[in-house]
Amino acid sequence: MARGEIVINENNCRGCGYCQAFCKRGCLVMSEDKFSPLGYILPILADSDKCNACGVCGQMCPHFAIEVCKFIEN
Amino acid sequence: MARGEIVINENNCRGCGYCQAFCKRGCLVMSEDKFSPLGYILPILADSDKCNACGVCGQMCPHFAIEVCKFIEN
Amino acid sequence: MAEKMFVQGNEAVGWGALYCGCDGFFGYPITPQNEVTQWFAHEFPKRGKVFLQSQSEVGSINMLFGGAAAGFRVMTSTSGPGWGLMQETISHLVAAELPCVIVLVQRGGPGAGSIRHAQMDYITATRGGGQGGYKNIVLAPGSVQEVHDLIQLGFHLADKYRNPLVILTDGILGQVSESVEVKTIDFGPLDKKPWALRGRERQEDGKSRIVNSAVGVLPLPPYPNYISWLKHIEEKYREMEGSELRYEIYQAEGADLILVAYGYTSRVSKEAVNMARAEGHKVGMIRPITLWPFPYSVIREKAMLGCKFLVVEDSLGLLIDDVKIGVEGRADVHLVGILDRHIPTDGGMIMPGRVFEEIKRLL
Amino acid sequence: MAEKMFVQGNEAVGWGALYCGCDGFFGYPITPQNEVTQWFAHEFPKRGKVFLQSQSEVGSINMLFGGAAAGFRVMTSTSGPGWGLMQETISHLVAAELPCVIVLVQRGGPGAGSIRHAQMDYITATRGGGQGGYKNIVLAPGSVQEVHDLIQLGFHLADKYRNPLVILTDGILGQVSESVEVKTIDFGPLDKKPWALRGRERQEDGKSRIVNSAVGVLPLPPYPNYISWLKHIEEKYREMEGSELRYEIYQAEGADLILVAYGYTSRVSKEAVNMARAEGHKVGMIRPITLWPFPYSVIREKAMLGCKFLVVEDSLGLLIDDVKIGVEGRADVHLVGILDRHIPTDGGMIMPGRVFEEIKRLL
Amino acid sequence: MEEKSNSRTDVIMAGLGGMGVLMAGQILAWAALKKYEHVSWLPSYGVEKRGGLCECIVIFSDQDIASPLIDRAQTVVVFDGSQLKTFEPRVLPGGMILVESSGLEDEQERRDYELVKIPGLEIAVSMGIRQISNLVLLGTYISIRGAMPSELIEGELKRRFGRKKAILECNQNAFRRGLELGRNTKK
Amino acid sequence: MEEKSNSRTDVIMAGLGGMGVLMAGQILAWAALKKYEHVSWLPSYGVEKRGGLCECIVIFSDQDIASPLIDRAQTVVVFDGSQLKTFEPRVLPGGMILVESSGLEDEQERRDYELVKIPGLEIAVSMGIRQISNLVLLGTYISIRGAMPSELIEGELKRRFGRKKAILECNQNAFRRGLELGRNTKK
Amino acid sequence: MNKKKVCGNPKIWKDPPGAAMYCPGCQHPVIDRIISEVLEEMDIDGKAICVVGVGCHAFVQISWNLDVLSSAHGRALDSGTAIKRLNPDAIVFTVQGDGDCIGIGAGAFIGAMIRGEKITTIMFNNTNYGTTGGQLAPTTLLGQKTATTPHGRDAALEGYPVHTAELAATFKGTAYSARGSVHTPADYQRTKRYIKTAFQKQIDGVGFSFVEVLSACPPNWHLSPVKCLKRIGEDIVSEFPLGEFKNEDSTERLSKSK
Amino acid sequence: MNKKKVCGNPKIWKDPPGAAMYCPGCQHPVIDRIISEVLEEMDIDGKAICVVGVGCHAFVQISWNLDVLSSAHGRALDSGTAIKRLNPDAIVFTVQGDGDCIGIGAGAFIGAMIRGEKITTIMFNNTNYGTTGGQLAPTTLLGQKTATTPHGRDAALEGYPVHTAELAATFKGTAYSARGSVHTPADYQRTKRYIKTAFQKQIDGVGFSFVEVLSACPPNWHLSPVKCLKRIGEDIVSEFPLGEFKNEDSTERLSKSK
Ligand SMILES: Cc1ncc(C[n+]2csc(CCOP(=O)(O)OP(=O)(O)O)c2C)c(N)n1
Ligand SMILES: Cc1ncc(C[n+]2csc(CCOP(=O)(O)OP(=O)(O)O)c2C)c(N)n1
Ligand code: SF4
Ligand code: SF4
Ligand code: SF4
Ligand code: SF4
Repeated sequence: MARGEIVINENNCRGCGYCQAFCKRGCLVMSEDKFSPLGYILPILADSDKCNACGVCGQMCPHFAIEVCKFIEN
Repeated sequence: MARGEIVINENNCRGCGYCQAFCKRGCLVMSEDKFSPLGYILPILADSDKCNACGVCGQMCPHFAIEVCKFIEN
Repeated sequence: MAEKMFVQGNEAVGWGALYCGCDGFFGYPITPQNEVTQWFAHEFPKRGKVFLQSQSEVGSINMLFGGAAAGFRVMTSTSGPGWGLMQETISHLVAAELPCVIVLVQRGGPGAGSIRHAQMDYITATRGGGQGGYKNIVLAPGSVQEVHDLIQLGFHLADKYRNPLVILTDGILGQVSESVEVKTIDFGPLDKKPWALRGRERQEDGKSRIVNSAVGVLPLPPYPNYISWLKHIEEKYREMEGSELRYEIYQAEGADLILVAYGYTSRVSKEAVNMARAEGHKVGMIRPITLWPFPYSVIREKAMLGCKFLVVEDSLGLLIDDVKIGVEGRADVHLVGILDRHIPTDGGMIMPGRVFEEIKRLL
Repeated sequence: MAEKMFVQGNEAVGWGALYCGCDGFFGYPITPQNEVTQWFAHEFPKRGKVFLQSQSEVGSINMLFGGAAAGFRVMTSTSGPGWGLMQETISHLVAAELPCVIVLVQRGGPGAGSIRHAQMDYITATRGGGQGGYKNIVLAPGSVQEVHDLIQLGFHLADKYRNPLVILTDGILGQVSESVEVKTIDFGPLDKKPWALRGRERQEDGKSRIVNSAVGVLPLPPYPNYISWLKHIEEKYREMEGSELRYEIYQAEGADLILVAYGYTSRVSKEAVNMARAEGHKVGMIRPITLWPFPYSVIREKAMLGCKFLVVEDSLGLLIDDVKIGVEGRADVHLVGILDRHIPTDGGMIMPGRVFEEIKRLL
Repeated sequence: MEEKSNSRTDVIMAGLGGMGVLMAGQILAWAALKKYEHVSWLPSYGVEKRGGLCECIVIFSDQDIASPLIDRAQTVVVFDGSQLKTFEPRVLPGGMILVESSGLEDEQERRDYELVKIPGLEIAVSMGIRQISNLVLLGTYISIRGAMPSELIEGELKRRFGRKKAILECNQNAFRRGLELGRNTKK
Repeated sequence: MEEKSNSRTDVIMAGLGGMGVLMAGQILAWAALKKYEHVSWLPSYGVEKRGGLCECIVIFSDQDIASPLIDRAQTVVVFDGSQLKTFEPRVLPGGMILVESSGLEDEQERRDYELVKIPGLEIAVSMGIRQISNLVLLGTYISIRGAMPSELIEGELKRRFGRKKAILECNQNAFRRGLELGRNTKK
Repeated sequence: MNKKKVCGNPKIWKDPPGAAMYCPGCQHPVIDRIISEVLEEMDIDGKAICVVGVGCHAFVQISWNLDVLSSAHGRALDSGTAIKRLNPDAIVFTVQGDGDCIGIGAGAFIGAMIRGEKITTIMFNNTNYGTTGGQLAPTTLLGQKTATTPHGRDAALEGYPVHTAELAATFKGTAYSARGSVHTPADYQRTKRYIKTAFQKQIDGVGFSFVEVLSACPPNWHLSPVKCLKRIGEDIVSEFPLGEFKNEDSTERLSKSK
Repeated sequence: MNKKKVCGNPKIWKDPPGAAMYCPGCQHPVIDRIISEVLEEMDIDGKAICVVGVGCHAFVQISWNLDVLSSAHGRALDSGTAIKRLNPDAIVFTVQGDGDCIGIGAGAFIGAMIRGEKITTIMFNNTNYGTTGGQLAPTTLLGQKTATTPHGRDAALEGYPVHTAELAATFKGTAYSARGSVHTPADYQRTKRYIKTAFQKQIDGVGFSFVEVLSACPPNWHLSPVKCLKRIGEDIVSEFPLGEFKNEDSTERLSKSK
């Protein structure tokens, strides 16, 4: 079950594919037909349930396009 | 007995004293009252007989003021 | 043997240089002249000529200092801050009387300014931006063909007078493509640079040479002292002024208003003159091709006939000072300058329509 | 509190700077300004101020770029080739609107030229020698006292207009000793440089700052684009021209011939004027104290009264162009220049007798 | 070389960086060289890597081209629908604007020129390659304005892409789709 | 400070580099400060380390000094006999040249000034220190021309060398020998 | 259930960011993120003054909520020197490209190291001149094709890639020198430690501190972004080894200094 | 009995020499003599082109019967680079002061070493700027008083003396680097061997070759000439050790180069 949430800012994303490359759990994959306003291919959340909110995708994204939140039970 | 000859070009000499410092045989010593045309103290040949024409004074003289010749018997 | 090509202004620099026997190019990347450097990187080494990317523009210009002293035809190109960095050594080149060609593809200033075109380096090109006051012949092409042609003339004049020479273009002339006839232009014979450094044993007279720029410190034959050498330099300037003036006159016969412009704005002005003539206005243009020496006399002559002047220059007003010196208070001199740019894309340019508007306002 | 001292022009630079709150000096050795650098090396550190010998003049001027951006009063001094090397960054300083003072002790050029005095950097000082066309206020002291005073005025005006400022002296003014009253001169209050970089948390408004010189690439608030910023720079120039003109008029009332000179040759000219007046000739002098802005209007006024002009300048003729622009063809303008030097010792200088001779020839 | 023609054509191609605007203009200019004595191509763009305004002006003529830089042209081709408003002032009265219909939201404001909307991107996407919408628009321009025989463009495509067959073909296809579209639109 | 005087004095001190010409001039200038409102000292020399021409101009006056640089002076002191010819043009008509007699070979060419020969070097050598001939000449100049009270120079010597007693003394002695010589020569 | 942000914009990052200036996959902003995190974690962002060079690395000036000076090309260390000397309490650091720092800037770089300026330099090494279109840099690998070496860098003509971090370590005035990269999350963390240590040296007044960071430049390498990372991990780190080359102990050093 | 000259003016020395420019005891001309002897013995003086920097070391231009270019201050290696590239048969060498070479000239120096220019540089190290009156140089010893460090060089303010020969050795483009001196006749001979080897590297095309030579500057050291030599033998060589720092074998290297 998802332990975190990933939000992609489509205005910032430039389709580099790093998020896909670095998400070891395969949560993010590059789409084939979803384009950003500037015309870049966007990643999609393929399997958000697997996300453990490690934050690596956000850190490695050069374009400050990913925000990662961790769910905290309280 | 002198095995060489030392000629000092008084126009070039600037009284640095290197020739005296480097002549291990004491052939050249700085005078106290002989001045070059530009007003520098000149070295004098104190004991030319000791000269073995090693050429060191000439080599170490920065002002190209010393010529050293070796006597060759033939 | 001429070859027809469709090339950018920046590439035409290369073709011109190649066809007049340039031996080496030394440059450092800077926008908007990168195509020049890249042209040489691609075309020179495979032809056995020297291309070298320097570590900075200070490096480039001092490489010219060495290459020119060794008797070779050498050149560089730069823009904006790179031009600023070269000033010390351009002055040394003048003092050591070393011929070479410096292409300046003008961008916006001051400072790092803008990486796009402008015409803001007029003063430093024509009056010397470095120490000690000096002159370079400055050639200002108005088309891609002329870029190609003037590079060749530039090398010839640099060699003839033993002086660096500046080719002053701009970011627009560098980017525009036009068709060009590429060929070697013959300007007549020159001496074989008997003063150049080749190593003593390769000198025809077997004598060694010195090249230096500090004649006031260590006198250089044949000049016994600083002042006699300065006199010689001054005489050379007078000779260049007397022999090397070049300009184009367009539709200026009987004109009430004369536009003065060089480089890309001369093209814009030509269009504006055509627009004005089409509506029956008596408007013409003087286009200096040599910016130094400057055609003061031509301007003065027209001013005496009582016409007005409109300078079209993509700057805050630099060329306009020379036009004013030419008219000596006899005529009004107006400016369409950088603040009159139209902004079709980033930064804008001076458009023919704006110039035509001003023409109508002034008539 | 004033103190009377007998000091060289080069040392007066230091005293002036010290008394007007200069925080740091950054310099590199070059003749004939070495006494300036050495003065700061001896006097600044012990007073808790910064003296730093840079690794080159490119270093010095970029140190000013940093120090000025951080809100400090900083300066350098140089000569000849060092001036050439600074040109790129002087242009950046103008573009980034950074106040600082650059002392240029002129020596002979072009190139390495001569290590002795001359007046050959007029154009690059007054019109900007670097890329992109710009202006600095240029102050030209005529005595050791004035060196001291104008350094202080220089810092004030630099800060007031956020622009680098050039103090133009020469090897003779640098070497001559005269007695000087050393004290702080009050020019009134200035703002506290709210634009300066201090680290965000030290800013009064807690907001971060950017200082850059590439407004056409990365727009800087409050200027939305390159052209609007250029307009601002241009307006600043107009304001300086309107408010900062300074000159001295000596015996010029009703004169038939007016000498124009600055720096050491203004002293020589004063002597020559005295010699001429002593023989009953109507001769006077205009001495521009600001070389930019230039007193064109003063020259023009005199020219309209019908007098002749004689420029006395230790160069091949640079200041003379400004005088010509001023007279607009209404009067003859003559030159006693570097080729008129008398040679008492190596290299020579322009002597009062030579100027007087020329005065007599022209009257 | 074919016989040189006797007229002058000018066109402004405009859009956002990264859309192939400059290349479309270059293909046109190189093709024109075969027929015209005087040809000019002048690009203009900003600092941004992608997404900034961008244009090129192409002129071909049998007479001297006074200025490669002109305020307004007979035809303006706008490669990004969202930029119609920006470039509307650049067409001559009586001229024509060809505009990419995708992204088009602006209304035509001036009434003194003809506006033609072209679904270039849609066609390109339908062909599987977004990046070739520029050739679709070029084709439409050629056939609607009859600026030059289409063979000249075909020749230029071959000269340019001849060695990379796949690329050549997809560019050719896009261009031909454009021509076709133009023929249908024209009437 | 003493009362300021009411006259102008100018002198050119000249010779070859390394002879203490500039320093003699400086001592004179600093001494003059005590009595004159306006004082200037202007050195001039060449590139060579030693042996090149060298001069300084010292002016003191109660009025503004228009130019610290002057063609000719009331007095010229030539510290090297061999340079008389070089500096002869620098004296005003009616003025005086004091010249070091050692090395003097040139004839006096102009007849409109007074020439005084001083064996400064000889005296200095006799005192055991060649380098102080400059102070001998300075002393002679002061006493012959009465340029200022000799106490002013003595005071300046103290200010300058006060901390190095031996140096002070030998400079004082040389200066006094010069004064004496001048007194004898004058009559 | 609440949410806690584990990764978002650094606090000192302005919104909207200037990231639009960068090409897809450019890693310069990743390094900017690390610097941001370090400044925040060390709580020195408020007194930091950054001097950026000229090049793509300089775009960060419009993103950071820090005082920033944009210097002349290659001269960031000259300008930074004056700032630090005049305002010793400030944390002064430079952000420079490889071309900016060891190409045109070598004179300023060497000068600052000889003088042992108490400044921190982060050099973004993308093995070419990014902004101007990917020309040869001093760091370009042998064989690498660039806009000005169309057949690849040839040692006989253009010499060998310069090892800046190793070079910096040879100067006595340098307190710290390291080379990191951001081609893997682990390297991201390691590089962050290097940069933190570098700033600590400045705070302790030990001397000049330097961190070189490898960065991908996809358009000029003519590779897709993901392939660029592969190239870094294989070819580039084998030419430019990662790690610390100098870590001078502060106390020991300060006592040696006079 | 005949006479044979064992020491006189080198053949390539013009008469009268420019030696009058030097201060008494300056050792620059002693190094010039060594270079003269090497060029003559290797028989390469006829094709030598020398580029001198700006400083006292440059006076030699009026003494040598060689083709000489007098460069801009610090830029001898830029100018030399172009000469060698355009005329590879020439023997190109630079004569530079320490200030000229590693002070203002550091950018050109580093650039030439990165590119591995086939040039020889002889750097005259007198630990100050001679011509301009003895100011601080990058090579000035700690504690040494100069015109701009009246209380002696302080590491905290002006950093540490730079070791140019060791620095040159770290560059892959450098084939040879050594430091000699001329404060004893033995060192004269050793330095001569270094300079000879350096020229040989150029002839063999191995890469950049560099020799630093210590030189006395009596007026600016405020010492008598003879005491200067003592200072070199004691203080200076203990800061700047003499010897060879790199001697790259040519054949091996050339095969590695591509
Ligand atoms: C004096 C000067 N020369 C050239 C330029 C042009 N220029 C701008 S950025 C740049 C290269 C920057 O490369 P690098 O420092 O490696 O940074 P990157 O863009 O790769 O981050 C150059 C040469 C300039 N701005 N100033
Ligand atoms: C651009 C520039 N800056 C400064 C100078 C002044 N200058 C002449 S020689 C010199 C120092 C030379 O010192 P060094 O290279 O160590 O040589 P040395 O005189 O000791 O042989 C300097 C700074 C100059 N000629 N050019
Ligand atoms: S890493 Fe960022 S920019 Fe790259 S594809 Fe993923 S979200 Fe987009
Ligand atoms: S070494 Fe030469 S200059 Fe020095 S004292 Fe001896 S002869 Fe004279
Ligand atoms: S050119 Fe390279 S360094 Fe510059 S933004 Fe693009 S990827 Fe980054
Ligand atoms: S100043 Fe020093 S380096 Fe220059 S000539 Fe004199 S002793 Fe030699």
